[in-house]
Amino acid sequence: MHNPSPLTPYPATITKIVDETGDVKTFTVVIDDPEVMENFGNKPGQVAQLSVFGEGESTISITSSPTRGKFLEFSVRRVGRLTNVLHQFEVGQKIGVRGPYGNWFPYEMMKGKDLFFIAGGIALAPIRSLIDFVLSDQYRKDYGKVEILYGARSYNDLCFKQDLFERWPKCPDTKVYTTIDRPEEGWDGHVGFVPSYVEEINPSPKNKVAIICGPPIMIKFTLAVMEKLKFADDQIVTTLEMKMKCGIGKCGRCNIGSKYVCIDGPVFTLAQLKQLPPEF
Amino acid sequence: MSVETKDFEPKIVGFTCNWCSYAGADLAGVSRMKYPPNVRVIRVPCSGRVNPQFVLRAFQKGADSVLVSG
Amino acid sequence: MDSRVVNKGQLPELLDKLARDHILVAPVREEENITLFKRVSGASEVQLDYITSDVSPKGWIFPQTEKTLSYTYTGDTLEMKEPDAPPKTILFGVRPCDVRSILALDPVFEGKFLDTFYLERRKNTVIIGLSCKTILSTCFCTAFNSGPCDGTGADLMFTELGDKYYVEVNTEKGKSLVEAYSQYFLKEDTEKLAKAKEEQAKKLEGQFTRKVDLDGVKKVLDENFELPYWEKVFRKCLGCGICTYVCPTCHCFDIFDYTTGEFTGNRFRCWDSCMFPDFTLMAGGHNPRPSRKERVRNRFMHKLKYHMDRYNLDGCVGCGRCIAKCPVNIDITQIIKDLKEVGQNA
Amino acid sequence: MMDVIQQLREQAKKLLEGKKVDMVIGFGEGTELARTTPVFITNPEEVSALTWGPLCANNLVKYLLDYQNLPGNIAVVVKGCDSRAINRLVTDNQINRDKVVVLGVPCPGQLDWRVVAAAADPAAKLKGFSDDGESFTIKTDAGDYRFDKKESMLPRCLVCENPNPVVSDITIGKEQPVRNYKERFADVIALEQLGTEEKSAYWDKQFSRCLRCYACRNVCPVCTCRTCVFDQMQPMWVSKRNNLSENTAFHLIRAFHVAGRCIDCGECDRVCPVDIPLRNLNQKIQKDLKDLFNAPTPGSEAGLASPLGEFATGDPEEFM
Repeated sequence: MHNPSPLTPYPATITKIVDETGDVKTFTVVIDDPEVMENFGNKPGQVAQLSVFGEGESTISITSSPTRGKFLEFSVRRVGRLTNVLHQFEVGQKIGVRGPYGNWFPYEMMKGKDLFFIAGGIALAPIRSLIDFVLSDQYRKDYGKVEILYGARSYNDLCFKQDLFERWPKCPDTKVYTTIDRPEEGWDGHVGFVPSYVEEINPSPKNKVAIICGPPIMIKFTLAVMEKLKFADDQIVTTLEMKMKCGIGKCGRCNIGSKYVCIDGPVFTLAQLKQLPPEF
Repeated sequence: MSVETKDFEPKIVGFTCNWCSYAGADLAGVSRMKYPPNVRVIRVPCSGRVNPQFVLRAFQKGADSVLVSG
Repeated sequence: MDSRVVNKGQLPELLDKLARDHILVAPVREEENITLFKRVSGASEVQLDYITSDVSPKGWIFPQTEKTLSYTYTGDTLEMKEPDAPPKTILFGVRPCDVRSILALDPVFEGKFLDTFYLERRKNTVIIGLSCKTILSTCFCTAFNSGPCDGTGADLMFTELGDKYYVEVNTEKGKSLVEAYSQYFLKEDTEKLAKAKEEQAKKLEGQFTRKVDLDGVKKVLDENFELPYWEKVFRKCLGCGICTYVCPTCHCFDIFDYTTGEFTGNRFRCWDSCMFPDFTLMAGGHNPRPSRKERVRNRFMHKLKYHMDRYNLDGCVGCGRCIAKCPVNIDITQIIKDLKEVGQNA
Repeated sequence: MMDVIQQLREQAKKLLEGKKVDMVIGFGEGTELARTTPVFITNPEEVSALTWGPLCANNLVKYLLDYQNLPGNIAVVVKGCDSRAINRLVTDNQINRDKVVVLGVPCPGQLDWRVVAAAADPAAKLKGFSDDGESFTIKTDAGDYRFDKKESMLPRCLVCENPNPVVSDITIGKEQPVRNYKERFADVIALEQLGTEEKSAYWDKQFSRCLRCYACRNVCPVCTCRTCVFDQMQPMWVSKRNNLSENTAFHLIRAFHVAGRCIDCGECDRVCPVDIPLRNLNQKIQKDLKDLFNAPTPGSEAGLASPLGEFATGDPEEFM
């Protein structure tokens, strides 16, 4: 017998499915082997490869924090072949999971600092793991004020509504801002795009780290605002998305310059990103 | 090839036009006429929908013969 | 290490024996002009006088199509099975550039995540190198501190000298093969042959027509990602995968499932090419390398810079296949030359 | 042949200077004696990069597809066989004839560069060519090399139908006589003689070598789909697995997709890195179309429709 291949997934079972928006579902997944689940060791910001047998594999960020229990959550938008099939799955069905892959948010470096999370659309998923991590009873004391700014096209497109409106606002020293792109009946919150809302809130860069994730166009304009607000490049952290097949730095497609997003990323500070060629 | 053996049951893929052959096969069913299950019927909106690549693909996937009818 | 001698007349017998006892893979002529590494059943099939194979032998360690998993999946139940370990294989007649390429692939599949498929094959393969006798106009291995008789990386290195093969035994794997077939591997005084080999290597090195100097090229690429030069190169590229599929150091692959029945299927990994548009195309529609310009640049950056950055090894071995096979004459040595010039003018 | 080069450069210069075209696509000197490479010239000062000779096998018409949506005009150097692609692409509404200036060059035949590379001193510098009708002489500073046409030309040139471009705006060079060295479908006829099992064994051997690099598709001037069926993920008609079954499916599907449109330029055959005789496959369909519908080679006349794309009352209907 030879060693198990790193390309072989662990069998896992879907234990819960939450409809977030019209095309996003959050799957709670538990790896069947309790020992493997126990030692999975995912850190906030890491990704995993999900197998839907018959369709292949897809790289999905782990949206749950390890502090919340021995399970994994994946928020998946229905965009392609595999995700279409995954969306038809029911609780109890089996998928494959391998990972965790990639680096994680520099939560050690963030200790003692205020955190400002900015996300748009589905992109709240990868940073939700870090939000839950710093808001956990265990680690909340290590971090300063936590502010979360989240925007989507409409109310229906807001993911994790329970977290946004119930769970997170109740946490100590935590503020949640939500915005939608266009006014809507029944919505009395902020209306407008994420970058302009950031400018409105006008966060001070003092002792603060901003964690930004969203569609490229949102990132582009938000970074311009952050620069205006005098955030330094190493105060801004983001996480990237790339097509991946192996997740372990061999299949050669997720490179940005000589860095592989799957093992050197997906988390980069803006300072690090500026060292890389603009090919993402 | 096992074509010579007596109990050879060919797999036939039939691409049938919605408006004639498929309707005919349907009528045969409604009229309780029996035909061997060797033909796997695939309904197409028109036999013009059948691309040569469908035929090739059927052979590649193990069909013994392909029927295009319309 | 050790060295031996195989009489030329006895080589067919040795190859016959190796083919009988193991899986023997050697250069085989197909059609008029094509040489490929294939499994042979005896010496008569082996094309000993080949110059270079049209496709590199890397496929015997990193196959173009490889099953990584078979599964039975009903939705509620799941069973997975990994394929059996690969059998012991002897790769005979590998040219120095191709041996070198395997050394360039090793660190890709090693590292934090050990790629068992590659490493098992690598472990179970004995590589018998064969020194070149003819230098093609496309050859430029000397640019990478290698040469037509360079045995680095081969378990055994054969060099034809007169009516004898001078055999260098470079590794333990090679040694045990020599011991198992000791009647063919003669213990003679090889000092003269070693010298003759040196001379032959020198002579052959003088025959290279492509003088490639890599000095400063990496620096140009380190400092410049955007170069107007790439605009010039990519226009003629057809976007086919020839260069990547014949390349001995290209290692990109795709993973996908292939269903074989209602509940069963296999997972495969297959060579993929960075020259194809869907290589980096994400399900959402975004493609970080949307045009041939980015893809061509990425390929040459990978060969001349990225591989060096990651593994401190050259990503090219100078086999010249991409030069010979490219339908539009995109020539990596020309690109190296041009980049140098770009650097000097900057 | 050297005066053709001179005229080609002059015409290109005139077109570029007069802003008649934004770009001239032609042949330029390659990185080896025996090779040429496509060049894309936008600056009239750079026309000296253009060359011509018996080593200009590429069909440059394919590149027009890259610029089909650009506002400006483009000039392209075409040989007889390539010119059929112009007609074909215009018929398929892929390119606008008004936006293309065809620089037609009558072609004396093209050598297989590998034959030249094997014979000539690789370090030699090219000085010129000459053509005596039956052979080419390549003049270099290391001596002259003579290549018999029958022995050294590309297979497609031995049965050339159109040495002179069938469509041309500016014709450069002397008209060339049609020289056929063998029956046009000789190779196909030889294959047709084989029994079913033999045929199957022959193609199995060829297709099992295929690397699926898709060079045959990418070089093909009539492969114009925006997303090729083989790149499609959903449904995945042919998977990336390299085995005889998938390779055969790929080649046969491709042959059927270009059936009635293949202009027989033989580029697929030339570029194949493992020498699969793909032209035989496409020629078999051409021969059948000729036998059934008396169809001329696609693209050989302007506006010629595909025999499989139109119906005539005289078409054979053997199953009705």
